[in-house]
Amino acid sequence: MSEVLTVENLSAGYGRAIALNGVSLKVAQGEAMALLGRNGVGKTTTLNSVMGLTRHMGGRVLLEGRDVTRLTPEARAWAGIGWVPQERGIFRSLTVEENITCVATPGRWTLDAVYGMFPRLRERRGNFGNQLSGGEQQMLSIARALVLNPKILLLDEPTEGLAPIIVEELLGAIRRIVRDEGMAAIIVEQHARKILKITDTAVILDRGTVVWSGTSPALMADAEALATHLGVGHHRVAG
Amino acid sequence: QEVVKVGIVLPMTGAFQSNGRQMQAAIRTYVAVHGDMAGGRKIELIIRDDASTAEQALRVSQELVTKDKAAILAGFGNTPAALSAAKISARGKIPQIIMVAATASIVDASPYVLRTSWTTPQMAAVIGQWAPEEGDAKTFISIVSDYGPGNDADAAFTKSLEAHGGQVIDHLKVPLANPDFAPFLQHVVEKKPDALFVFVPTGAGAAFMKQFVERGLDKSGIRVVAMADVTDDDILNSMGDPALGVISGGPYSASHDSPQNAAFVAAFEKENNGMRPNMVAVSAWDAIDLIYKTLDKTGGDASGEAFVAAAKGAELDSPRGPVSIDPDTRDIVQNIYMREVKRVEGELYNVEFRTYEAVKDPTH
Amino acid sequence: MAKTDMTPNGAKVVKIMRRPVRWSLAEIAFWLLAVASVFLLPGQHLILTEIAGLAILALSLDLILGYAGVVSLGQAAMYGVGAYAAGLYAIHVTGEPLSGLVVGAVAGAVIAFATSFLLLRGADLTRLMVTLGVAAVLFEVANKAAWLTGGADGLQGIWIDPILGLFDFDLEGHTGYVYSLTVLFVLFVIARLVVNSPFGYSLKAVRDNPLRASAVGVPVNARLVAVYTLSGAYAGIAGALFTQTQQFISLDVLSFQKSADGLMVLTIGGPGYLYGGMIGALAYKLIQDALSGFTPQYWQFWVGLLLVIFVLVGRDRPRQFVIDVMARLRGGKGGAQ
Amino acid sequence: MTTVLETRNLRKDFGALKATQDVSFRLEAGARHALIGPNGAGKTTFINLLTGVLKPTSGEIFLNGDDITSVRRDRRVARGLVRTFQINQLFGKLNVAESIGLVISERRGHGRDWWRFAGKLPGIADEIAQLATDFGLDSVLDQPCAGLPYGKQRLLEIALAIAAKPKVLLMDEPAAGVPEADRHEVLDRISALPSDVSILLIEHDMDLVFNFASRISVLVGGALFAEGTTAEIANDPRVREVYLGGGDE
Amino acid sequence: MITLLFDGLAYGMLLFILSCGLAVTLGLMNFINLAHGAFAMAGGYATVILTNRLGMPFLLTLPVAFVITAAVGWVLERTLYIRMYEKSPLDQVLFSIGLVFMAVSGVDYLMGSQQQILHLPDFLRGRVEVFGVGIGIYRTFLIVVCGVLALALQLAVTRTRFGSRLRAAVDDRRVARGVGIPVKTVFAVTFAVGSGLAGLGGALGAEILGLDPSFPLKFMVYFLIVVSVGGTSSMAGPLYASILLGVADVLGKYYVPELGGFVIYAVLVVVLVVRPQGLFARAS
Ligand SMILES: Nc1ncnc2c1ncn2[C@@H]1O[C@H](COP(=O)(O)OP(=O)(O)OP(=O)(O)O)[C@@H](O)[C@H]1O
Ligand SMILES: Nc1ncnc2c1ncn2[C@@H]1O[C@H](COP(=O)(O)OP(=O)(O)OP(=O)(O)O)[C@@H](O)[C@H]1O
Ligand SMILES: [Mg+2]
Ligand SMILES: [Mg+2]
Repeated sequence: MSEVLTVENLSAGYGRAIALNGVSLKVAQGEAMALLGRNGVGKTTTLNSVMGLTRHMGGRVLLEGRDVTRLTPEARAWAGIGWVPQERGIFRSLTVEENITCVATPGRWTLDAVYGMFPRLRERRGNFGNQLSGGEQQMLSIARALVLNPKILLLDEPTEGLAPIIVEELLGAIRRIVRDEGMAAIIVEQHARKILKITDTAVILDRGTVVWSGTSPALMADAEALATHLGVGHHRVAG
Repeated sequence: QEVVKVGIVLPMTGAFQSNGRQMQAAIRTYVAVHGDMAGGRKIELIIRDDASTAEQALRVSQELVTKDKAAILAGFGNTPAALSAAKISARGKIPQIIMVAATASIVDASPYVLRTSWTTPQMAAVIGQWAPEEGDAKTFISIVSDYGPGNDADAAFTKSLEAHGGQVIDHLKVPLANPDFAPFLQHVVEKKPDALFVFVPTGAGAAFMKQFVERGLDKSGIRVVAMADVTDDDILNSMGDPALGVISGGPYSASHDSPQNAAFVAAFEKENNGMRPNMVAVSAWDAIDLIYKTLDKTGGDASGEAFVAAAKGAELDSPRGPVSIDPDTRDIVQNIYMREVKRVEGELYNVEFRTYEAVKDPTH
Repeated sequence: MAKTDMTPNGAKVVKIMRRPVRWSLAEIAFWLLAVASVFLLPGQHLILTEIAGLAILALSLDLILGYAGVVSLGQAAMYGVGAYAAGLYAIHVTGEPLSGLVVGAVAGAVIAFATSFLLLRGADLTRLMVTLGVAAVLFEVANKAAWLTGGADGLQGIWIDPILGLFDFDLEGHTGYVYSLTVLFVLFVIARLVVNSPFGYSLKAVRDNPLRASAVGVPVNARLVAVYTLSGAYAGIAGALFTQTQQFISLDVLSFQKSADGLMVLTIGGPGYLYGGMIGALAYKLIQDALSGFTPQYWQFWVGLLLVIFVLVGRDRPRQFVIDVMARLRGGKGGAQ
Repeated sequence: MTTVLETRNLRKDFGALKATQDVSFRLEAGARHALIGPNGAGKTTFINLLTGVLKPTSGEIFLNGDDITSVRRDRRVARGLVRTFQINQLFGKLNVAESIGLVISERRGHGRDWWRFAGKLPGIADEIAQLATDFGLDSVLDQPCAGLPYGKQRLLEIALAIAAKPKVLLMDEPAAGVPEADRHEVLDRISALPSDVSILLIEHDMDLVFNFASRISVLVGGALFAEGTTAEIANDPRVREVYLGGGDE
Repeated sequence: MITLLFDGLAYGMLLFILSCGLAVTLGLMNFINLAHGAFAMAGGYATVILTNRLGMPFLLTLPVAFVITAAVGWVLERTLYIRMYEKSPLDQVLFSIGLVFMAVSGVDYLMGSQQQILHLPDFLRGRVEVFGVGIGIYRTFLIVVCGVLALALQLAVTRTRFGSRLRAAVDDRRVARGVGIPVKTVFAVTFAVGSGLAGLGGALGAEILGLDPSFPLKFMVYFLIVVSVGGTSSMAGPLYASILLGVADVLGKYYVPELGGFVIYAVLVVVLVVRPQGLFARAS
């Protein structure tokens, strides 16, 4: 399988502070990767750095073998990286529809296609960005990334704040997009178990470095890793 | 023997900066012509900017007196500046020579104030006299800027006009910052007076005339009679045709026909690459002239009492014609000319056609 | 004086909350220098007086801008009204200066309170323009009411008695400077207390996030009205001080220029730590004076150039510097809000 | 059981959209009540109405029996009605200690004191420290909120509400963005509140909801769709269909 | 009466012409560009020099003025303004005021401080009688130009993708770049257009307002009033606002001259108190 995105010991941060310390990743076409880790370990920073939105401190980012480390964020987006920021970043003074059309590029994912995926957005097409519910914003953000018709999707906690039923559909959809259309994806998630079901590989970050990487099933099986790095498993039930 | 320092406070920046430039130019010219010696002593002129605000005028004057040890203060582009500095003149017994500020009462603010410019009533009263007597304009609408000087002009004009058988049928006060005269001119269109009496700041004058003409009022037989500021020599030429035919009353026109003026204009243009002097320039010129002449008289003594005593009754043959300092009021006595804007050798000038001699400020 | 029975974290909290409260060496040094200027720079007292006045105006702005996030281009309204109130008081009642300051303060506060309700809604631009509009209207009023204010010719005949019957306002402006400096210091100390009081913190909360502030029980509007009124009083005092040191008032005190100057020097010095106004006023005035002495016509150009450069290199530099110094001398790294 | 919070046919229209439709809802004293529903169902809007961020189009709101429909926001807080936000609302430039401190001083009615330093309010330091420790914020006490990692911000978001000593606490997706492992701690902290505090929880994370709540209301399209005990709702096929979906364990 | 309304309309258009550039930079880009007046002045001087000194036909100088100032705007944007977007509004104010100062004394140095007066071609002067109502030709000309401009801008902003990209970039630069909007270019173009419009405004306004170095400061307040009253979310807003202000001002000065100076400010305050977002902003 051909690598879509390759990150070679990338170091990055904000101002003087270093948040990423030599992170390396590989995502192949038709492959979904789960990016896991506790709060503040650098998951978002990793995605932002791939987009070129952090301070670059070393390492390379390759898109289909082409070095994009020196490209501007917008150039990277055109090159085929679709980004769903953690804070969603909906444009408040644009309507739902404008939010989508203002970045849309011709391809499989059109306005109608994403409306098909999130009917709620069609209902709210006229609302301005700041008149959307949390979940609607999340949907819109994903839709906006899709209409770029990217080669790889960077999803930062995409299921956050979505109703369970929507989450199921969404994860299902992502899986389809990846499997059937060969689009690659990196998904940052808080719910390790939920996400590992649909990803092929998984990476765990801790304090800006990769502490675990392998296939998703392997991680599912590795209760040890889940416990030490994510604290998942032995949680006390509220009394 | 040590130098006499003259602190000159001018509006070099801010609302009145064009006046500041004219005065500075005139002063430069004067020194170039007459050198820097008077009363056997070296004269040092220190020019400071008051940014067209009274606050800074006061501070600068104070510093000139206390730090630079200036013996004489001069300049002052507007009334507040002059009045605020008058305190220092009064307390420090410092001669203060006003080059522009035109409110009549300024000379009362300190016994050491002298004025070489003019007062608003001085002009307005003459205009008010001329209009009915010779200008056969009886009914007027007065349009003045809505602030102190404007109101003074309106009052003095009205008083004098009515004294001479004319009448003001409407008083319109134009806000200071006012890009558009349409609503005021509309009144004119409706009331159809014989003429308008106009007093607006120099710059606004041009805009006013344009809109006056644009409304076709120039053809309606309504004439414009203005204070000299409106057709100031500084911008008259660029005002173009709309200004033609405007009658104004004032102390000086660059086209004043006298050898002194010819010499003055020539020197002024030479010193300031072709710039045309206006009445502000002349009064600055005369202010310095007064200082030099007086110091000659006092043998270089610039102390308040001696200087002012010597300056009282002083007579200068100014480019604008004979002027003198009224011994009682320390204010200027001068000719006020009625002029009409005409084209002379391709350039617009206020051409004088009637002279009222030795006019005093009517309010004193 | 951390209580003995206090938890270690409690002690830590106390330390944090005390930070802005304790006088750092830098602050003390600043004021010592100010006092020194009285003796060392007699020749500069006139301009220093002007600077002190401007600093108070900026301080009044800092209270609303730096601590409550309310931008204003109309501070001249309170400043001017304070100035005229003090002037008329001196003419018609008594030339006693201290009571004159009080009159100015009250006048400023009243205007501020009356207009504060116009500011409760709307974004920055809106507030800028509303305040600007209010000041402009007052300017027109003062211009119209020439019988009272002297209109465009200015208000004359103001004579101020010696301070405490002892110190007369002299031509060199020594008295005026000491007087202004004292007033500035007193007002500063009060402001310093206010912004670190519970009231002050509630203001900062409103500044940072009005929605949340109201959601934790802060009566946002009431606080805004309160601080705007306070800042009005400050501005009024600045105006009164102006009247008393100049003993003459022109319409300039109500002009847009005044408001703009205040905002400009505060911005130069940086809002939100109380020293901004003073530092800004000092820097701006001295530079302007130097330049305009050296080129009376074109000083504006150089001032403009300096401003542009200053912003480009980063307005925070000087402020951060001061804060850092304070912090270092305080032996801890701290932020000032 | 007595009702602390009640709405009578509460309605909110955004133009054509009926975001809240005649919702009549009761919150019992000491309740652990969850409000769930599809995205855009109107949950946040409902909270905004209760707390006065939005004005209802019609209907009334009662707190402990008195009509508070037109009571000012901060007054509602003073009466013990406090909420947290779905998207963090913090005081960016203030540090953690100051943020918590100002809420406390406001609660104690010192908000108007301008004549004394905030740090000198008796006992405030300890209360701040206590709360910070409870929410694992003691390590970042002196850091400005804006700079905090998202997780910490989320905890502070809740701590601020708790600092106001609520009688009725409305929480809009408190666990959003908190990693799986820490979520239960957050919820434990909340469950640990005195039992007379009534809590309304909005959450999309079902195992949290089922762990926490004893009663659940379901909001769909702005209207109350179902209400009942946890078990009832969990097994209600209609709710599964519109909201829960199939596989979520 | 009709004449008055017409004058008010024309005056309003004048205000709009002067402010629409700012409506773009401040209204759409959220950049507090107090130097707007400086660009207007540049346009004004360009026209005056071209017509009065080089005798270029007035109508031709208008597009030239636009292009010149747009070019200047572009250069300044690339070199200086680009560093300012990220900074706080206060920084922007200080920065642009600095530019104004430089412009004011710079022009003063180059052109002198006296009024520059523009000479219109005859066919734009004077007035015509329509149904007994005197109509100034130049004012009519202004009205037409403004109408067209306003319409064009409004369409460009709301109907085109460029418009939505611009608003997106203003809402959140970072994310906008991340989703593939060429923020820098979008801003540069917009700023250039804004400056160009300012220049055009100055060129058209010079006739009625006159022109001297203090122009940027003298009229700054008017620009701001128009934009804030109009609301910053559309281009139509400032247009209506200008008309409202113009008519109110003219009528006010005509019927209650003694209150002439207050009118425009009174309108400003009232409007903003009633509609803080400006008259024609979309409620949100
Ligand atoms: N804008 C910023 N400026 C300074 N430091 C930052 C910024 N954003 C993040 N950091 C720091 O970088 C580190 C990594 O943050 P990041 O957001 O990447 O973590 P994360 O894994 O995404 O956490 P979360 O699960 O809460 O989203 C954290 O320590 C955080 O404090
Ligand atoms: N200011 C507004 N103007 C118009 N519509 C609005 C506004 N605010 C919210 N809405 C609409 O009202 C509906 C309810 O929004 P709300 O935020 O209450 O949903 P929610 O139940 O909180 O959803 P989520 O679980 O995704 O947060 C949404 O469809 C939203 O689009
Ligand atoms: Mg993250
Ligand atoms: Mg919600």
